[in-house]
Amino acid sequence: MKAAKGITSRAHPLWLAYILHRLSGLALAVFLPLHFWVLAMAVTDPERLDGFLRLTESGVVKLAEFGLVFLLTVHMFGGLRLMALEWLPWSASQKTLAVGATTASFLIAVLFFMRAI
Amino acid sequence: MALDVLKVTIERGPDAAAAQQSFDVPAYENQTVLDVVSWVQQNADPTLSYRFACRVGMCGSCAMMVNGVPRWTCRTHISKVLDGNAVTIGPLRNLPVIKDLAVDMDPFFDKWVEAEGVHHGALTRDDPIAPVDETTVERTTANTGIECINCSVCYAACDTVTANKDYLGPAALQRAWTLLNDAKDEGRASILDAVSGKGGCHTCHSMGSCTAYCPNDLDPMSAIAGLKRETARSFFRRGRS
Amino acid sequence: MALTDIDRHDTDILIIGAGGAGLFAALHAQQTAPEGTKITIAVKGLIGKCGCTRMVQGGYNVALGGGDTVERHFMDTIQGGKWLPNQDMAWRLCEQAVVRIRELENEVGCFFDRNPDGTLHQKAFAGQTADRTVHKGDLTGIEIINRLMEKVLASGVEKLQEHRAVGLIPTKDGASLAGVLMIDMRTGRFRLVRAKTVLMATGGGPTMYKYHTPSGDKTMDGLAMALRAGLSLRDMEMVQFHPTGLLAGEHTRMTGTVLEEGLRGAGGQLISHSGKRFMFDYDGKGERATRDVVSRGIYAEMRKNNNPEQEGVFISMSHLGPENVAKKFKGMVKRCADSGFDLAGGKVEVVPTAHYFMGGVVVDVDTRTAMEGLYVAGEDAGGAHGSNRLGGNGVANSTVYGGIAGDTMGADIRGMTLRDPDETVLEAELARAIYPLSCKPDLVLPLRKQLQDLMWEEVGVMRTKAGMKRGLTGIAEVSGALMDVGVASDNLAFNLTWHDWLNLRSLCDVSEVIAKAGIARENSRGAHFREDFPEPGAMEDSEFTVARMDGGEVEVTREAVQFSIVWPGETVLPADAPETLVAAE
Amino acid sequence: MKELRLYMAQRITALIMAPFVIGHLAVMIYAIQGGLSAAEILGRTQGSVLWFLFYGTFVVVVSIHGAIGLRVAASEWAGVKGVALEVFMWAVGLCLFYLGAQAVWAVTFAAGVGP
Ligand SMILES: Cc1cc2nc3c(=O)[nH]c(=O)nc-3n(C[C@H](O)[C@H](O)[C@H](O)COP(=O)(O)OP(=O)(O)OC[C@H]3O[C@@H](n4cnc5c(N)ncnc54)[C@H](O)[C@@H]3O)c2cc1C
Ligand code: HEM
Ligand code: SF4
Ligand code: F3S
Ligand code: FES
Repeated sequence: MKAAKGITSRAHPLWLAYILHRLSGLALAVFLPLHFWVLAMAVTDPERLDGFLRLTESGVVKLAEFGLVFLLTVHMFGGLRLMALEWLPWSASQKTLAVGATTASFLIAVLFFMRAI
Repeated sequence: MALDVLKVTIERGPDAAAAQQSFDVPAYENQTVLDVVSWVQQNADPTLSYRFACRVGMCGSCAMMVNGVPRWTCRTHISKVLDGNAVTIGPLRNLPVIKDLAVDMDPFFDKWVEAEGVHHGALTRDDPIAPVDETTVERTTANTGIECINCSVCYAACDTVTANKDYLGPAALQRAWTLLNDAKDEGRASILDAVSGKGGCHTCHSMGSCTAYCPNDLDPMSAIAGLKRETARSFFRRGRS
Repeated sequence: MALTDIDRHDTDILIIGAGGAGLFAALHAQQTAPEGTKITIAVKGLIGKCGCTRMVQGGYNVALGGGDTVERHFMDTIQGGKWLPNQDMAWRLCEQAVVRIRELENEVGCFFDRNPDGTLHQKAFAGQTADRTVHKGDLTGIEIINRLMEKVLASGVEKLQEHRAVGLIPTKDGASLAGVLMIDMRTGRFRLVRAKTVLMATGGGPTMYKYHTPSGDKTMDGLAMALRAGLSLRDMEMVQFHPTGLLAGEHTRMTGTVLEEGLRGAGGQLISHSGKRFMFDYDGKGERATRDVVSRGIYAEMRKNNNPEQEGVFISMSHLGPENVAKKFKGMVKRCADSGFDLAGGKVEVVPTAHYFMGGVVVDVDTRTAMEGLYVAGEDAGGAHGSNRLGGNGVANSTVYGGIAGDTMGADIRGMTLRDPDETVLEAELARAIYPLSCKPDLVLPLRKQLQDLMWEEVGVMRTKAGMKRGLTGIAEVSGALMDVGVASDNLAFNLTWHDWLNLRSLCDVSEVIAKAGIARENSRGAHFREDFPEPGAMEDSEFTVARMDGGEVEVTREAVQFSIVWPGETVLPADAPETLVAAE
Repeated sequence: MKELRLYMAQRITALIMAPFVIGHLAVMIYAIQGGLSAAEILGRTQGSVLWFLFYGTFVVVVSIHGAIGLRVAASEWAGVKGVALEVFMWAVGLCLFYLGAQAVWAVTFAAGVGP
């Protein structure tokens, strides 16, 4: 039997937006140092960088890249949404905004993915 | 009602969230969650502890977790929450449990006071009552938060409260926002200070569970956003001067 | 459990109850008592979250000019109370309400609804001759108590929450109060709190009726304690019924809760089972007549009907336009919808419901009682309303006299010291409270129901001597049966069943007084209606009842009302004052 | 007041980053066509003060932003408190900045493959 204590009904748009924002932020924080490290190879070891960049051709890495861009856009739009919600005099349409932001970010990500292929 | 017996699971004890007990409760017409809990105490297990007072949604003392959702139990019809014929009832989240379904609400009220949720007036009983134009934006804004019954449902719904012991929580911050918009209140500086400190409005992540579950359809999330806006504004102003 | 198990605790000023009276007393005591005075609030529930002040809907009566005067408010109060009120108390109520409302707005921070020009909006309840009632929508009590609660919580008084007072403990000579015995409900332990002064503000609460409006924590504990302590109680037959309580069945706590007065004021119609609008059969004002009249009208209709499926009558609003109703009475419509009724478009079954208790402890205008160190204010105190309380005078009374009590205690305390309790009384009160723990456990609820049915039938909206006698016999039966019902003693922490038992004990004790006082009043005034004595009697010869416990027996005597300010038939208003300032609708 | 300053810092850095992220993404979408190579990247950025400033600012800002962000998450989800939390935030910030600075330096001014 489910414990009554844990909130089981978090599934409303704003909470989902929050969790998406946090997880994407955390993921970005993990990815960014990696990204920097790879780029820094440009000085130390251009061959390896090229080798790494070649990997992007493969599907798996492509998918990972897609994921990262998705994270970045999701996080960014989520963040902008938050700031709009907090700083712009508030309107009741924030939920639509939240959904809109996620959709927009998704579209951009898809656009990126399509063109990359 | 089509059902005649409800399967009611209740979390017991101060320490054992795991200690669940099930009861068969006869179903009646017009039964609220509070009625179900009362039936158990009055007929099946006289040791069951819970709290209520007004029984009509005015005092905010009867909130519990019902199937994982914080609710005012005296105004929640049982049919609204039944899962088949079953329901699980536990003590309100984010507050220390005294026993069974009764929680200690002191932290909630301590924070209310900490958020400067108290009138800072300059006038006295010897002054006439100040005229107030109810149509101003400030007054309309203040009025939107005024019917809070301090039931702590929002406080229980908020994950940030769970995660951060210092967080003042939605209701207390909403009260601060109401006062900030109240033309009669003279405590602007101390309110802004109180909500900018540890556990203040900036702790909130706008996850909106407070607004989603407030039984009175209040909107603490927007009130907190208002505080963020106001504190940001005064941040820039202070920076400039 | 023995005397040695009792925690002992000292304070300077003890306040029992945290409604309008208790909270105001705390604020005022802080303002007037000498520096360093320790103030403690002990309350059966949580501070600010129990009692009836929080449930006030309609509002707060206060004469604030615009033609209205304290004199007019006073005359309405006296006439509403059918010349039974203690006039000095009623006068002080009306006069101080003016100060208190400014205090509420300016110092406590309440916000009441405004007129377009920014001044306070005031309306008229039935029985008033001026637009006098200040309000915050239809949730006035929430605004008042929340603001008071904040002030009190921020002020640093000592809190004894979920502490139930069970006995007043006097000194050995019985002349003064030494302290109050309480149960710390959270742990089940006993605590004797000694104080130089004690305010009792437990708010009465006629919850011994099948249908009742007050908060669940109110069970006449205060009056039962006062009775045992030998204090005089006046007007104990005066139980106000609100005409429109929700009838939602036996198995919900919602039953009995109030559907607001404004519904009738706005044109709501009362319909009998046969579909007939009946109130005009009883009074020319129809549904807009005063509470007592409408309650009796409904009661009479209910009697005519013998369909057991349908006990009450119906209130119907739909002819005013469902959208309109839903907008104007948003809170009420939502509340009904939550329990499955459509107030805006359909009709809702209603029944008169016990609402307010006019009777109470005999006090002076400064809230002092006959016992040194004990003060009583709010619904626990008798006298200000006489036989009927005007809508809007209840919360005015509790806040005005709560404040006065705080001031008086703050001043009196200067000459007082802590007193030693009479340990034998203490022992007796302890024994009384733990009595059920030694009996065989059984259900308390059926007895409570039995008492409630009995009081509703025999000592309710309409009374006869024979009925009340039957009532007394029945009360004695319930009372006796209760002494055979035990409560398991293995876990006393937050043991609601033990408190149910104690609640019923208080209710039985006070029910007996109500019935006896009802028998003693052989006329019909205000809320008290005798079918065998329907006439009000001569106003000049008005008497009020006084009940006292004498050697274990409740004795009721009658005392003549002192017309200290105005005589029946006279008025304190100027000769050319109009009858009413309320525009006819 | 520290809470307010952290909050403002995070919002301001976020606002600064938004155009950078969009810009960066746009360049990437453009550049990725036909595949990426070290030479191609470097060809664009090597020796350019503009790109240095672009990515340099981004790194500073993201270090602040990320550090504050992880601070919140660490305190709320991992219960890190007090001095440990401050140490954690600074460590994250400095670490991000160090790695980022290295990368920016690498793609703009450091000696590497020629044009
Ligand atoms: C639904 C409703 C609507 C009303 N509307 C209006 C209105 O519109 N206008 C108006 O003027 N009046 C109204 N009244 C009446 C008004 O609420 C009361 O007259 C008034 O509030 C009483 O105040 P009080 O402080 O005496 O008691 P309360 O506010 O009832 O407080 C009593 C306190 O005593 C505590 N207590 C009880 N027993 C014990 C014990 N044994 N030990 C410790 N503490 C104890 C309770 O928990 C509570 O805190 C209404 C009443 C009800 C029920
Ligand atoms: C345009 C870009 C960005 C914008 C607009 C933005 C916006 C925001 C905002 C407003 C917050 C605060 C959330 C809150 O308080 O609830 C936040 C949190 C956070 N950001 Fe960003 N951000 C951006 C880029 C980044 C990047 C590149 C990283 C990677 C390091 C990052 C990591 C984080 C983290 C870890 C958090 C904490 C998450 C949380 O508190 O829930 N952000 N971001
Ligand atoms: S804001 Fe709503 S949920 Fe929160 S305490 Fe007030 S009434 Fe309850
Ligand atoms: S749920 Fe919590 S995080 Fe903020 S918006 Fe409400 S307080
Ligand atoms: S009992 Fe008062 S709100 Fe539920």
